[in-house]
Amino acid sequence: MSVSVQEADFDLSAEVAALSDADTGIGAIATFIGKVRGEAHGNKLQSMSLEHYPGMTEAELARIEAAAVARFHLTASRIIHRIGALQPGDNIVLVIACAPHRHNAISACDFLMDYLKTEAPFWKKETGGDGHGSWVDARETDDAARSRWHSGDA
Amino acid sequence: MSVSVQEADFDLSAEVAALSDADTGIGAIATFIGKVRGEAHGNKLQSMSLEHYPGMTEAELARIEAAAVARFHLTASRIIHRIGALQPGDNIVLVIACAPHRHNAISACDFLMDYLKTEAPFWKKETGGDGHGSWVDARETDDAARSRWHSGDA
Amino acid sequence: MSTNENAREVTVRYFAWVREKVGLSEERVTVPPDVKTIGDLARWMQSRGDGYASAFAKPDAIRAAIDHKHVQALTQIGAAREIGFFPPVTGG
Amino acid sequence: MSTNENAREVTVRYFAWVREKVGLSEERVTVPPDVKTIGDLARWMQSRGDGYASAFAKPDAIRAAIDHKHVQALTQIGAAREIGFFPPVTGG
Repeated sequence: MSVSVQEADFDLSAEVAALSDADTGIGAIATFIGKVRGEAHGNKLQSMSLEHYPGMTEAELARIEAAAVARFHLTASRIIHRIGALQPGDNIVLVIACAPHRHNAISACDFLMDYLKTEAPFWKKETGGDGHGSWVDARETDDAARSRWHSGDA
Repeated sequence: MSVSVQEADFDLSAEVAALSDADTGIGAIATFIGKVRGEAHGNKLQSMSLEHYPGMTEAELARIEAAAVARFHLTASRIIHRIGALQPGDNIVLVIACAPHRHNAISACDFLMDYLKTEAPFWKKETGGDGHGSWVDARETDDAARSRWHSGDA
Repeated sequence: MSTNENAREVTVRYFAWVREKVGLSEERVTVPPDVKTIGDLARWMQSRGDGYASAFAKPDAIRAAIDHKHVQALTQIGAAREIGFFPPVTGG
Repeated sequence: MSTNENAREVTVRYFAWVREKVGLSEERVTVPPDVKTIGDLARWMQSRGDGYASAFAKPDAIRAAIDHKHVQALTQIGAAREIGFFPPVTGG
């Protein structure tokens, strides 16, 4: 279990290997990567800036990860979230969940992303093709997605 | 969209990059890796051998992949399944699903694995610590998992 | 050897423990005219020798494909070019 | 300057558009004794100048944390060392 908040990109294969190479109890590894898309709400995106709440972010991510480990009996897990200036196509977030069997690993990825999207203190500001910057609005569908897991579980 | 049946291992980062680097419409990449565990049914595993039905396997995997692409509106996808002799810790299978948004990508991985486990013609033979080989029995829980998606959809 | 006009030659392939018990991975088989379905074929296989009898002892434990597509016991063999017999799959 | 025994000093931090409207990322604030809850504090913030009035115009649009934990409008400020105000989160 570990979480990182960083400007640097991550290497998917290296992160998976670090988590799983030494443990032959792991039969299933699910990963999720979120990337910056080239369009936002039908408008071309020039760049994105990610702000966070230092101190609180790490605490929230660790809390969310611990909830997933307990709920899905994970053997290992990892969350990396990037901050700072990002371009279309750049990676934003990586979650990895390792478990003996597949459904727990895949469900844990789903759960981690739903909680991360609604509880981890990150904020995106998008700069469009016209150079105009605007803060991204939170999506009600993200709250609805989290509530699938029953409120208060993480 | 592509499927491979191969003896060689795969590189997760390279496969993800090949699928997603050129398309900034992709906001979400979900991957699943299945690995050989060091124990099977409480007994130490020495090695595993994977047999398949050449010709049918590729056709089934392509059919399952096409069903996932259509159902979850995937932007890109990939299935790699290894055959031959494998050791504990070795990769067996990789699925990747790319989509604009996360729930489609994650659900597609789940769907692909459930159908692959129940419809792709692969068979595992395990050799235990005592050198005795035995064919793995199909699991009823895999059929039950597939039926979540409603039979006959893929 | 006279050939009944309704007899058909097909390639039959065996996998995993079916292959091991039969002792062959592939053969050309002349299917008798009264063998109409995959279930008929599996039962007829039992009569072809000890290995076949053992492999096809429980037809319900065996799955089949015609020309690379999964089929059921009641599926007609029809104009099949290739029939595969195998245990329930265990990949992934 | 006399200090009421019930007045408390806390660090307040602002993020995203709350930070931009307030014009500060962090400050030490002396909380008046009648400001008991997070909701009270958000409303009191409106009185501290134009930037604050704009940032806190719709308290329901703002989320808060006490000592790095999410809290609700009715949560008591109590012995908080640090309070954060920010929009609903949009990471991932």
